[in-house]
Amino acid sequence: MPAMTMVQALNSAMDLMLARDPDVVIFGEDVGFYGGVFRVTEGLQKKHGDQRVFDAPIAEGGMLAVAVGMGAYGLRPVVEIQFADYIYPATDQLISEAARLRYRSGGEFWAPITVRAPCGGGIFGGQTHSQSVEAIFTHVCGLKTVIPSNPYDAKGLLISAIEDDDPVVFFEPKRLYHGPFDGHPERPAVPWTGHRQAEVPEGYYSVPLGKAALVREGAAVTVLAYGTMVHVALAAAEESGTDAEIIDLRTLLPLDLDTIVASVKKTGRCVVAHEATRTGGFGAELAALVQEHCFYHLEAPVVRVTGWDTPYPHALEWAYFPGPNRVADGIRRALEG
Amino acid sequence: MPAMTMVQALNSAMDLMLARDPDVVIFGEDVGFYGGVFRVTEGLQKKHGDQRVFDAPIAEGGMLAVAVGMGAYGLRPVVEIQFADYIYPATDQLISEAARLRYRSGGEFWAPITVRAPCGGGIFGGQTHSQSVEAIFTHVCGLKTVIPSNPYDAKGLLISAIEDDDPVVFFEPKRLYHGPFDGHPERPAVPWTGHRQAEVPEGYYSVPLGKAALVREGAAVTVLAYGTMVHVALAAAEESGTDAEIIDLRTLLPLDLDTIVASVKKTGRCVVAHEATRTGGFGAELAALVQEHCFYHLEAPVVRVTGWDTPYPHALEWAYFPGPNRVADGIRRALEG
Amino acid sequence: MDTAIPVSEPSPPAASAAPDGGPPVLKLHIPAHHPAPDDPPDHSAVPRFPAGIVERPDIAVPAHVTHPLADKLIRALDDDGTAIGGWDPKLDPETLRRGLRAMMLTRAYDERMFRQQRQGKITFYMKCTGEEAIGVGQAFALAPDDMLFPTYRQQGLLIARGWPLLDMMCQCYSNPRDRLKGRQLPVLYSSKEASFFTISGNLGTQFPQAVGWAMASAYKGDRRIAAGWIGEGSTAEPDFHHALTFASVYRAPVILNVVNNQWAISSHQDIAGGEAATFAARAIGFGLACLRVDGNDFLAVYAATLWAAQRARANRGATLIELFTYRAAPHSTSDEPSRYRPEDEGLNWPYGDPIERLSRHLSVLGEWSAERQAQLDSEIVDEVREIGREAERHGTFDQGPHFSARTMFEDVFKEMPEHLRRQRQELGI
Amino acid sequence: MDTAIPVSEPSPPAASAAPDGGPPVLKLHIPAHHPAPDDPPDHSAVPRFPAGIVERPDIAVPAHVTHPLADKLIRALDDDGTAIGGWDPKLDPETLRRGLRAMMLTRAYDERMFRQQRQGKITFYMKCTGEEAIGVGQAFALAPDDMLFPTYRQQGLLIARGWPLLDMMCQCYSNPRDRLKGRQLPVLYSSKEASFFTISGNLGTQFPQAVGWAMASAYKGDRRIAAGWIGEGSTAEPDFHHALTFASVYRAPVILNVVNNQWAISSHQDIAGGEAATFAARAIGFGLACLRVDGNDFLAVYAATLWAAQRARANRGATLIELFTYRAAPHSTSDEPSRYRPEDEGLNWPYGDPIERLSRHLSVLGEWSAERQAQLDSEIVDEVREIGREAERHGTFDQGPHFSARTMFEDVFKEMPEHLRRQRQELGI
Ligand SMILES: Cc1ncc(C[n+]2csc(CCOP(=O)(O)OP(=O)(O)O)c2C)c(N)n1
Ligand SMILES: Cc1ncc(C[n+]2csc(CCOP(=O)(O)OP(=O)(O)O)c2C)c(N)n1
Ligand SMILES: [Mg+2]
Ligand SMILES: [Mg+2]
Repeated sequence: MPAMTMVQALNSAMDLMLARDPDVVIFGEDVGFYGGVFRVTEGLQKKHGDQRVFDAPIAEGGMLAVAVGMGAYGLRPVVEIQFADYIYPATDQLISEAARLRYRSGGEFWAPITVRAPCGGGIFGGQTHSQSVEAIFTHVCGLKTVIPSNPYDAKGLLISAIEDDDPVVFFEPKRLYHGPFDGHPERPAVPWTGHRQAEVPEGYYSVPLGKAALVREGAAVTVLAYGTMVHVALAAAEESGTDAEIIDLRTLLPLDLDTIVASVKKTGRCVVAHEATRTGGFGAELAALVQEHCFYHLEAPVVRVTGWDTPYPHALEWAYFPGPNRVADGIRRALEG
Repeated sequence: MPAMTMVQALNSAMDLMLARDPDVVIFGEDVGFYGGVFRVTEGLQKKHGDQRVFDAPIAEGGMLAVAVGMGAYGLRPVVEIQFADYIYPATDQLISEAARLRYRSGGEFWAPITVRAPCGGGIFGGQTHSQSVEAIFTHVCGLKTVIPSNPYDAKGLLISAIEDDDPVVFFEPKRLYHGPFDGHPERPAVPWTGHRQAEVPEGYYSVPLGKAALVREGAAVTVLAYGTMVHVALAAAEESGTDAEIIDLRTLLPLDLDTIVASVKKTGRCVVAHEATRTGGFGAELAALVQEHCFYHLEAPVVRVTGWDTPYPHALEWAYFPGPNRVADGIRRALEG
Repeated sequence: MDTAIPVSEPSPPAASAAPDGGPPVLKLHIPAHHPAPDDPPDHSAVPRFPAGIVERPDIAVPAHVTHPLADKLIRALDDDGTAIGGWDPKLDPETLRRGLRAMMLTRAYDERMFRQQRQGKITFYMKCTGEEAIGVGQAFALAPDDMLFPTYRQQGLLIARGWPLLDMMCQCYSNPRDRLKGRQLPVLYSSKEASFFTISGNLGTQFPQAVGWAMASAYKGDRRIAAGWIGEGSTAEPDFHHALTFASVYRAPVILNVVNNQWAISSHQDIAGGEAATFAARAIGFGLACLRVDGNDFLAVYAATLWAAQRARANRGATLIELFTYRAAPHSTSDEPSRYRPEDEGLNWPYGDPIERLSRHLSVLGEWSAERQAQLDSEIVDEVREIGREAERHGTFDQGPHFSARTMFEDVFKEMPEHLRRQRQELGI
Repeated sequence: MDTAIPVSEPSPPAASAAPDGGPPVLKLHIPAHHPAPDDPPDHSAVPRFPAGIVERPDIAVPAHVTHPLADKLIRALDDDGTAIGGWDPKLDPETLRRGLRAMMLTRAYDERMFRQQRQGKITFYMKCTGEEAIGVGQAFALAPDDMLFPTYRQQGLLIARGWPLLDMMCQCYSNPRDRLKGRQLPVLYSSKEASFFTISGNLGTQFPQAVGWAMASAYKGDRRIAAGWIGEGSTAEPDFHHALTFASVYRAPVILNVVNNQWAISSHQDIAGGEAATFAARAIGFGLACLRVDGNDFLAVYAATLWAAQRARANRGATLIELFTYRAAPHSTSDEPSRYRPEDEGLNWPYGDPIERLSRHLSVLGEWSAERQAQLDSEIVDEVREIGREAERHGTFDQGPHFSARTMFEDVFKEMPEHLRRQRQELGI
């Protein structure tokens, strides 16, 4: 099985879906001839033609609007937002329209749109190329939200997202595009080659939406993470020598609550880790759910390890990023109670 | 002291601020000659002139953008968004600009904007005139979020918001504009007259941002609420005969955590109530904080009583609205554990 | 040799100096609100365009040929009810009578439902009084499977397509025959069968969606085109800009209609930018074709729409049509126009009433009479009353019945996820 | 008598029929990407406008008088370096030399900082090569306290206003002398002192903010105007629409500049809607004045900006200026233009290089010489190198030092709220 980077895996998912389904079209800023600023759509226009993969004007809201219309027609548009930080102009069409069509039309109209957007920090992108904005969308009923952490999942989840008949917001941790990242910027960058989850079938397969993955078994504490933070959590567990169970949520909504609850009931302790700002982040929902469902099993408060409630500052990237030390510290606090 | 409705109290706050500070300007859809669809700016254009209070094009994003520019100049714009449901087109200017100016400019530029918007259900507004969208903004660093529950607070908080040098999102529960609402739609509507908190001084005063109000003392359980839900919580406590302590948060960000923690440490139980959809709502943050800060005092999980994770359906308004029965049920669950 | 050129000092006068002896300080322009409720109605700022003088270009002309039309007004029916000029679509009398009937039905429907709100049987209503020629005339000019992306003020489209009034009424009552399951405010209809997109409560959003649908149709090599509507007030929203941009870039087969009914609730069209240019002129900067039409002239509306439809179907791209009309009704049942405009402003609209004008035209043609008009009047009143009673038998908003609360959790997603199932349980149903 | 007119059946042909024997099915138009990297550069689609032929209207004319200029190109400097026509601002040689110097300084600064990125000393950089006449020429035509709302490609504005290169460099290094405390990506400068608004990473947002600032200035009866810049690609964003709408409605004293440098990263201006109309033409639909200018012609840029500034200051409203130029540099240090356009496309730009053209003009005037040019060249290289070394002594991005992590929590709000204080504690500082 070939080793693929996350970029290649995502590219492969779109390539396959373009080939399988003539209703799939892909557009976004620079995705056509150039293949996207992160090269995720590289070669797709050349192979499938510019009627299927094309550049869009710089208007995230316009792209989403047009995608809603296309979806109502019967197409399956896949829209790339160049950075998650630039999704705000599209919020109205996403929240008021894509997410509500089916409900408000009594089930007559819907928009099977996939919105892809690179998210997260770790590349010195400064405050407008580093944001993690998932919590804005998990609050919206009618949207599904997905964040993969590795090439295998990325491809399988993206295929599921494109095939899904509901709108899906698909965030891609850009720091993982070319290799896993354990949160140690001082160490040399590691490629995906050799990583178990970089073995990606060339053909069609899917990873279901709404199912978490247990990425590390453990008995002492449960760590809930997604995207880049899965790797950071693994490093934190290893480095602190903790018997932590780590769950990669993969899909935030619908959430795999059963897997979470089973784990926390077992360990009695829970740490939630994400890059986004803390207040009102998805970690708040996770903490709320865990205490709702596992209260009598919890031996300590659920700990949140997150980005700070500040913009992502360019030169202070690593003071902002919730790296392995901070996660380990969170684990320690969860263990001590 | 005259009894004022919430509409009158808000109007009085703006009238006073227009008179006190020549840098205050007010604009929004229909706010000028007409005085706003809820009549909150009634008479202000006539009194202060159309240079100070004027109609704006139907472009919530444009209004916010222009307000940011005005703020950078040195004005204090007060912008009315006709319904909170229509704030989405303004999210980019609010989140990426108003909220970040001070930070990204190293403190050189800022935008002392107040964004007013009627929020919440209870008037059969259907899914696009009933939303409570506060959680999208409490997740954004750099914004303050306020929701008053009565005329006295409304005036005092709005004055504070206008005077504040940071951008403030000020949500006005439209169901409370003309009277308190205990969540019993079957009972006759009650006016503000006679309500203690409808006694509003005609002159200048302010209610500080970031301070909660204890609206009912109790020992058995703490109910955290804001806006309309304060009244519903009061009704629920009375009707269920529970010794509930009820806190009106008033400002969601910055949050008065001390008051919350003190109360929950005393009661050992906590219910959070809001109208917004549950997942990722501000109740998640409250539940997360309460369990973080009061874990060893909690005798039962923090219970969330909220709007469902669906759009607000026109004809099923009262099945959607978290009324006194549901709050009482939440209290009961918190008491039973 | 001196190249040490200082950079810092710019040459023009400092800002504080007045140029050319002009006014010394800046002033903010706020468009005047006029006339006020107590003033006499004043339409003196509305130019009077005679009928029949605007030439009808071939549908194949480059877009810029249409740009001068942005400052004119296409009219086919003159004030006496005679059709003149190149924009007379020369419809047969049968079609004209069908048009008249659909417009009258629309008005009668509106009147009944407005009253139903006043009687507390529905929560809300919006009339399109004075604008009936738009919905009806445009529906007549489009193919029945062309896709419509309307606002809340084009009920005429549905009625002209023969969509049952019963169905529309039941939506307004949110009763168990409401196909939208009581989820939407009255008038926010949806009908896939009638190729009528689900109306949004959020202004403007449908406009670029129409462009996306049209792009999809073109992508599939289909023959159906799309049409979108937007109020002049809502052209200030980003969606308007997106629609024009994407329609221009991808030459989408779409008709983009701006209904300029002079008012956006209490704000005059000046506040939307109508003071400095027409809304049709917005097309120019995008190289789109544009037409500006007397929206109260059934013939002109029909002809302009047909022109744009043929152009779109011939792969010649989008047309922006400004339909110039007057909102004779209050904005909605929640509105109080007496607070912001003279009560009789509508009666004095220089372009008359669309129903009266078409009726007069039929009379001029010798195809209509006072008796036939009277008979049609009463026929329509009866029809609306009868259907109305039937609809009420299915339930009214105040009396019910309504959909069960169970249904509230359906259709959020295609399949109900676990957390919604749990919430449904929590509601105890 | 028969008035039972059926409503349901519309008259035009069903959608599936082709009108007028035209093409039978719809097609989606995707603007071609041309020329590809391997093709020879091809500017044949760029019309060649001679210099000196566009008339200069009085600043007091109604906006529509300027609308024909949307399809022309204002040029003052001809290919030989001679200034001709009504748009020659007749600047004295001293000012021209100052302009030349500022443009050269901008280019030299860009080159150094681009290299610094390649050397790993900064994380990111964006050059404005080929567009220097815009920043510099426009700054010269504005008063020093007029407020600027720029994008990331108008560093020339700051340099022309004499803002210290040292300060700009320290921002790029995110070192302790960075006035933005290391919070922003390189080139996103901010200087209240220089009336230069904090540059946003989000495209377009500044454009309507400029209008708001101008409205405030007008509201206060001030004399300062505002100017905003936007790339042609970013005109597709809502902000562009908002800027034009609000500027039109409130007649804001603002200059709205669209820098059309042909590219938005890898997307040609066609993708932004430049295929069907010019960007200057966007003004027409809003009744704003417009000018379209050779952006590589210092004299024309200066003259057009001065015209718009005088007009704005005289309370005659906003002007949209399209500055037609070519992005000679890669989009940024992250970009690989060799993947999407011929490498020598820029060298073949029909309107030449702005620095060479101004230098030639000075020579034609007898006010410049090869020696003076050479001397200025080396002077500037020295200056930039020297300041560069000083800046590096304050710290580079890779080597530090940087602001302390404590400062991360400051300036989120005016006063630090409790939760941020707690988070700072949690970080242990
Ligand atoms: C995004 C958004 N903003 C505000 C509103 C509130 N609103 C409803 S109708 C209306 C006026 C619309 O005027 P216009 O576009 O001219 O349409 P008309 O009502 O005249 O048909 C407003 C402001 C809304 N529904 N959506
Ligand atoms: C809202 C938003 N969307 C996308 C981007 C990513 N982006 C940065 S620059 C750029 C191209 C801008 O092109 P143009 O406006 O023509 O300006 P130029 O770079 O040519 O000066 C893009 C798409 C962004 N910064 N902000
Ligand atoms: Mg209108
Ligand atoms: Mg560009």
